[in-house]
Amino acid sequence: MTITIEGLSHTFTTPTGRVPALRDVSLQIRQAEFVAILGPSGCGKSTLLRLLANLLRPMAGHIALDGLTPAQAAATKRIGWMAQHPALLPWYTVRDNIALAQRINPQPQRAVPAVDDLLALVGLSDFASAYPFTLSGGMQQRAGLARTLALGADVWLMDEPFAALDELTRESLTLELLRLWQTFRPTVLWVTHHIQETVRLADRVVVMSRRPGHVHTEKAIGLPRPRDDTAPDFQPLVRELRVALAAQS
Amino acid sequence: MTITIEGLSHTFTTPTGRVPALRDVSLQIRQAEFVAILGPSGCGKSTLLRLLANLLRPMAGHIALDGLTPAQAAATKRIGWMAQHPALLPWYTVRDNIALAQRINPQPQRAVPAVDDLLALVGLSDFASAYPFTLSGGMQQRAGLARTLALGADVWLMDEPFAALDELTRESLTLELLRLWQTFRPTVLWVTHHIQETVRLADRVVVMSRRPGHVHTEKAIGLPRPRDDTAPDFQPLVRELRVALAAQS
Amino acid sequence: MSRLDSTGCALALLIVGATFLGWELGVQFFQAPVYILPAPSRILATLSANASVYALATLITLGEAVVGLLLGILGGVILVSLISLWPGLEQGVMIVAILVKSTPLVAIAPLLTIWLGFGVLPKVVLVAVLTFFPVLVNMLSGIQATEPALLEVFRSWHASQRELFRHVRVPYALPYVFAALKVSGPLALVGAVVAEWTGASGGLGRLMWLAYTNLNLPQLFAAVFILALAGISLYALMVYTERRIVFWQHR
Amino acid sequence: MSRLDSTGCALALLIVGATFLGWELGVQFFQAPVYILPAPSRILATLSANASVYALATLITLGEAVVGLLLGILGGVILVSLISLWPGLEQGVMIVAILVKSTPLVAIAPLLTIWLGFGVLPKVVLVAVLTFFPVLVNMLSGIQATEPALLEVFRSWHASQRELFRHVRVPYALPYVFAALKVSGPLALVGAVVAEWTGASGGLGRLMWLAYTNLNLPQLFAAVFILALAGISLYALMVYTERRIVFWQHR
Amino acid sequence: APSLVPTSPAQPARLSMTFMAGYKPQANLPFVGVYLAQAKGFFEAERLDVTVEHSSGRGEHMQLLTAGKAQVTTQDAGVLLQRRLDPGLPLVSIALIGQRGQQAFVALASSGLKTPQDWPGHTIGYKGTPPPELLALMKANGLNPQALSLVNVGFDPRVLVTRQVDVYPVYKSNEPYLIRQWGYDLVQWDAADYGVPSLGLAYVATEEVVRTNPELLTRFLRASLQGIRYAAEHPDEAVDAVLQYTGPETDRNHMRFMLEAELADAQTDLTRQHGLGWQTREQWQGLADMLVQTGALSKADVASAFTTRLLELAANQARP
Ligand SMILES: Nc1ncnc2c1ncn2[C@@H]1O[C@H](COP(=O)(O)OP(=O)(O)OP(=O)(O)O)[C@@H](O)[C@H]1O
Ligand SMILES: Nc1ncnc2c1ncn2[C@@H]1O[C@H](COP(=O)(O)OP(=O)(O)OP(=O)(O)O)[C@@H](O)[C@H]1O
Ligand SMILES: [Mg+2]
Ligand SMILES: [Mg+2]
Repeated sequence: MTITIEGLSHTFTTPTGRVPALRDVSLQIRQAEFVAILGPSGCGKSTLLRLLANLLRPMAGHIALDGLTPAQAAATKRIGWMAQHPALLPWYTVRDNIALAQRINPQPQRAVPAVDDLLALVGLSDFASAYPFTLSGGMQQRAGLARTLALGADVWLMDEPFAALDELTRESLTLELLRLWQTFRPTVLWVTHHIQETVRLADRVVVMSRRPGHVHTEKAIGLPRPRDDTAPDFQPLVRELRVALAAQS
Repeated sequence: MTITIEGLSHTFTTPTGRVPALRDVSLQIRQAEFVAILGPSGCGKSTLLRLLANLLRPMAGHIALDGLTPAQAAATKRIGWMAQHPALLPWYTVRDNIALAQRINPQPQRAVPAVDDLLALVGLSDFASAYPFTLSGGMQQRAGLARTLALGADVWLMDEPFAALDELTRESLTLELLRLWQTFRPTVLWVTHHIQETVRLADRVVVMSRRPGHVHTEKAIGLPRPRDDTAPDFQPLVRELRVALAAQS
Repeated sequence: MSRLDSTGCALALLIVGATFLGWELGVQFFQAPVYILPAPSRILATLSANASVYALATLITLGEAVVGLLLGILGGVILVSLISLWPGLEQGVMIVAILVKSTPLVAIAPLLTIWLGFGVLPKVVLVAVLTFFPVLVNMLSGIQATEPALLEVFRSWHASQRELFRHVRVPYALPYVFAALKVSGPLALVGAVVAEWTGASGGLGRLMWLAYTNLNLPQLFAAVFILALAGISLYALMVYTERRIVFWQHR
Repeated sequence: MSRLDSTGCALALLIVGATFLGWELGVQFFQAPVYILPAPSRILATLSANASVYALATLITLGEAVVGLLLGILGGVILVSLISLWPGLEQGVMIVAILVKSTPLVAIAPLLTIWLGFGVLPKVVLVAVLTFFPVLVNMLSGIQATEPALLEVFRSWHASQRELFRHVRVPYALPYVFAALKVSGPLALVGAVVAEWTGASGGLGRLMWLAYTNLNLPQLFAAVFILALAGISLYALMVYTERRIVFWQHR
Repeated sequence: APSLVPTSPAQPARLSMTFMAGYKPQANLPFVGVYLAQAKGFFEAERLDVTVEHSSGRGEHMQLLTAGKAQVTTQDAGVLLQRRLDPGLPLVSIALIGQRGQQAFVALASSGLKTPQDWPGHTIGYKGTPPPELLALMKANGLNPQALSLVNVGFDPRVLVTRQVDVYPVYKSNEPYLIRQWGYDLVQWDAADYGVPSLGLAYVATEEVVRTNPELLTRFLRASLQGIRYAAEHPDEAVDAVLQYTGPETDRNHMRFMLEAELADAQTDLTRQHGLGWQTREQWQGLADMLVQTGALSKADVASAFTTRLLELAANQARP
């Protein structure tokens, strides 16, 4: 799916006042493009994903997913959103949580990853029949990741999916995800705080400004895949992004 | 406070079976030492902190905090624990959440950081009277951090306190925290997945093995403070720890 | 969901209208005699013909119901506080509470009259006895359902049971308490009516009792309509208050 | 908290024992005549002397109460399902429910007798009418309290209201439903007794009516004791079932 | 509670008491007597302050009487005998207002039932327990209770007109009015007509008050009997007094019907001879024997169940 965002703004009204979260955000994302989003805490990254996933209604501006509004796109059941906090259903086991995603999002036309394969992918095969509240923080996050991947969606809206994971799990999952991405070719929006990760994964990195968030820098990552942290062009890109981000603080 | 952990083991009994989380963990932590803990997801880091904070009772082994059991130590109100998920009270504002920690943990003998200073420190001055559910993930985590710091405790048990923060917020908070640490001289146990951060902060890094977790490597970080990522000894230490961690995967 | 939106209101009117229309037509169609089931139109006519009598009676009953309800709530909250501060008390308190709850009002009413006289006091106490139980049970359930993550924070602070109760358990249980109040509100009215049923000198219960023993069903149902209206008002008040107090839930 | 631990049990025995002892001594001390307040010892003696009579009556009443309760629960759950699937219905349904709830049983009982005869059916229906309301209100509150984070996941999946109801709202509301059942359990017994009070050919309610009109208070209170015991058993059953079903809450 | 307030020697002390009517406010004759004594100042003339309360009729008036919360109440004579025996309430009838029983049995005229002989094969309703009068009536007519189907229907004459039962026990002064009002004709059987002894409502006090405070009861009886006599002469005014207690929304004609029915049963040769409320050993013994025969009572002991001493005092002493 291609995603077009134009002049998008959003302001929250809270019991204590109005909080502008996004201001005039415009982005063009190609079909099967992997876009990473960096930005200071509280700048509106999660809000942006929520708007795309039809969980919030934009207050100004325009969103089109393959020409559809978020509401229409949501109805096609081809949008996969992963929340920042893994919101697993405590009354279902890990396997059932993942299987439920597929049951509610049946994709008769397409192949979707099998539940057991996903459990293996996120390293939770041994915990398939465990209940979420017996998992560690990182394990819960991986279960949430597996649940989102199980949808076999055309758009992946991932909100800090690796935040609670150690470097090594993170790296191995990165590889697995890239494999899945190359198989299913979804369009990916990947919110993260890990600059290195963006360079490892993304076709393009969007750096957002402080709240109210808007697009500050876009940087295409031209490196060939598979990428290597030790490649000569890698660290300069990381440094460049860090500088761009630092301009926000 | 000095912390002595000897032969500590813990196994959870869940609806679906027994999960050994820690096996035979022994650690000696000096008064005012800053110890970082690294380890793969699900290896028992949070469980270790919970045992120290008297939230779980050890099934084998022995814990002493200045010679006290965790229960006795908890009664002295000198233990500060920060959970992996920020568990803020939704019915209180950010300021009230932080102030409540001080009210329930009055420290008549000692100076504790002022609530407004803490709000400024974590960058939430503008959100002092906001309710937790209107905060972004990272903002919630910072509020939780401020609440723990507000205790003015002698032991800081920090469970991935920066996981939801961007690199720059992380770095500036690192500096602030070190300042606080040098003022109040608490003993710190700092669970993180960020290897660089451990080298930036800790006197010693403990690398734990996979579940059931036990101490795999301990590495003293001899670098003088303030530390600099670009110092010649910095990256070799990071690499060394990464290798130690990789041995667990 | 409870928002007073316009479609909700329209639908509510529709449903209530349909209920009354069905009732009216049913009565006409089956030619139900008035001493078996009076038509709503007849009931409303009776109501308006005796408006001042009903107004006075309603005031008396409402007063008893509200005071009794407040007492009942207080009783329930005190019992839950006790249980929360000394959890060992739970089983004993619940057993005695169910014993009290199981005693039919007619069996205690004379005792209350002997102790408290013929005035409104025994009625108020009966209402309290009737309404404390939902508050007790629901608030206890809420208290016991408290999010473990919040409890952990307080335990790590070595907070007292009192602090835990005040800052965590009570706020967490509030939605449960409001559910109880929504049950107890209409219950309090019924309780006041039943209490007046036995020899009160005023109030809707007395009116209903007189009407029933004379099989004057329009008069009986006129009082029922008032009770229902009062019950709905009490319910709406609870819903409104909940929305303001438990603001963190209705984001 | 509800664990059946030994200190809890001991304390429970202590509290219940103290209640009965206070009662017994109070009766002795004030020389309360038996037709005003009988001593527990006297009540227990009556109970054991007429054990078989009470056993039979209890069976009848318990049967009506349990069947009525099940019907009431079903009714409450169906109404909540309707409201959950078509939220616009909420206000209308609640208004009609409160109208039904506000109608005193004595006013409906004869109608039910006329429609359903003298048997157990009208009693069962009365119990259902009495018990559906707490289930309706509590379950609705639970449904409306559902954790927003879980709702968001389902909305992002574009799940239907039915799926949302089944996989999220109902499990989330279960603790609320159990709170309602703990209220409705004893209520069902009281309802069955009230239904039998006039015009039944058996059951505890009839026994109690006969006892009361004969001012035979030991017999009346003997039935109250049975009711309380049955109520406590129902309550304990609910607590036990809740612990098994809502396992994720009692970690 | 009764209290003695000392006043000047010329005037007797003011007394106060509570009268608890044994049922809701309506035109039962013993109630009417009190209502009128209150309204017409007969109590005031006796220097008696009377608080009027009403019972739901479930029996709490007897409990409250024995607890001293009321000094006089009203009770059906048969029930009084039963309660004296079990659970042993110390009740004494101080004046028997209803000289005939209140109960009768009715069927719809359209049912074709003419005499109790026609009952077999039909359903007989009763309120709670089959009344002794019913059993006595059946016995008097040679009917076997086993051959009839008896159902407990509670208070609800509607079951008769909806034909759920064929015969239904009523209070003569009450339900027949309602049923006729709905447009049905009735056949009525009064147990007394078949030689079944029965008595109606009495003013009742406890043995203790009878013993310790005859002055109070005498004044009460004098005033309320005067109220009854006044009601007989001014029925319209009596109904007005009743409506003061029931509220104006009550059916006036219904109360009038009740009043007249009860007045009819209050006046007999006996009362014309000895005065209203008079009672004899024979009356009570006859009732007790009937109750024993029907199993409603285990033994008959009527000697202390009633007293005429207060009636005599009331008749003999001049009004102060
Ligand atoms: N439900 C809400 N109600 C009110 N304000 C909100 C809500 N959600 C977010 N906000 C506000 O909007 C702003 C952006 O929040 P958002 O969650 O999008 O940030 P973010 O970029 O995801 O931050 P983080 O990296 O910390 O997760 C914040 O200031 C936050 O306080
Ligand atoms: N309450 C619990 N009940 C049952 N099992 C538990 C519970 N808490 C933790 N565990 C298990 O104990 C093990 C260690 O969990 P812990 O939370 O300590 O891991 P962790 O090192 O903090 O991981 P992460 O980095 O993912 O947070 C895990 O396998 C987890 O499934
Ligand atoms: Mg976010
Ligand atoms: Mg952890």
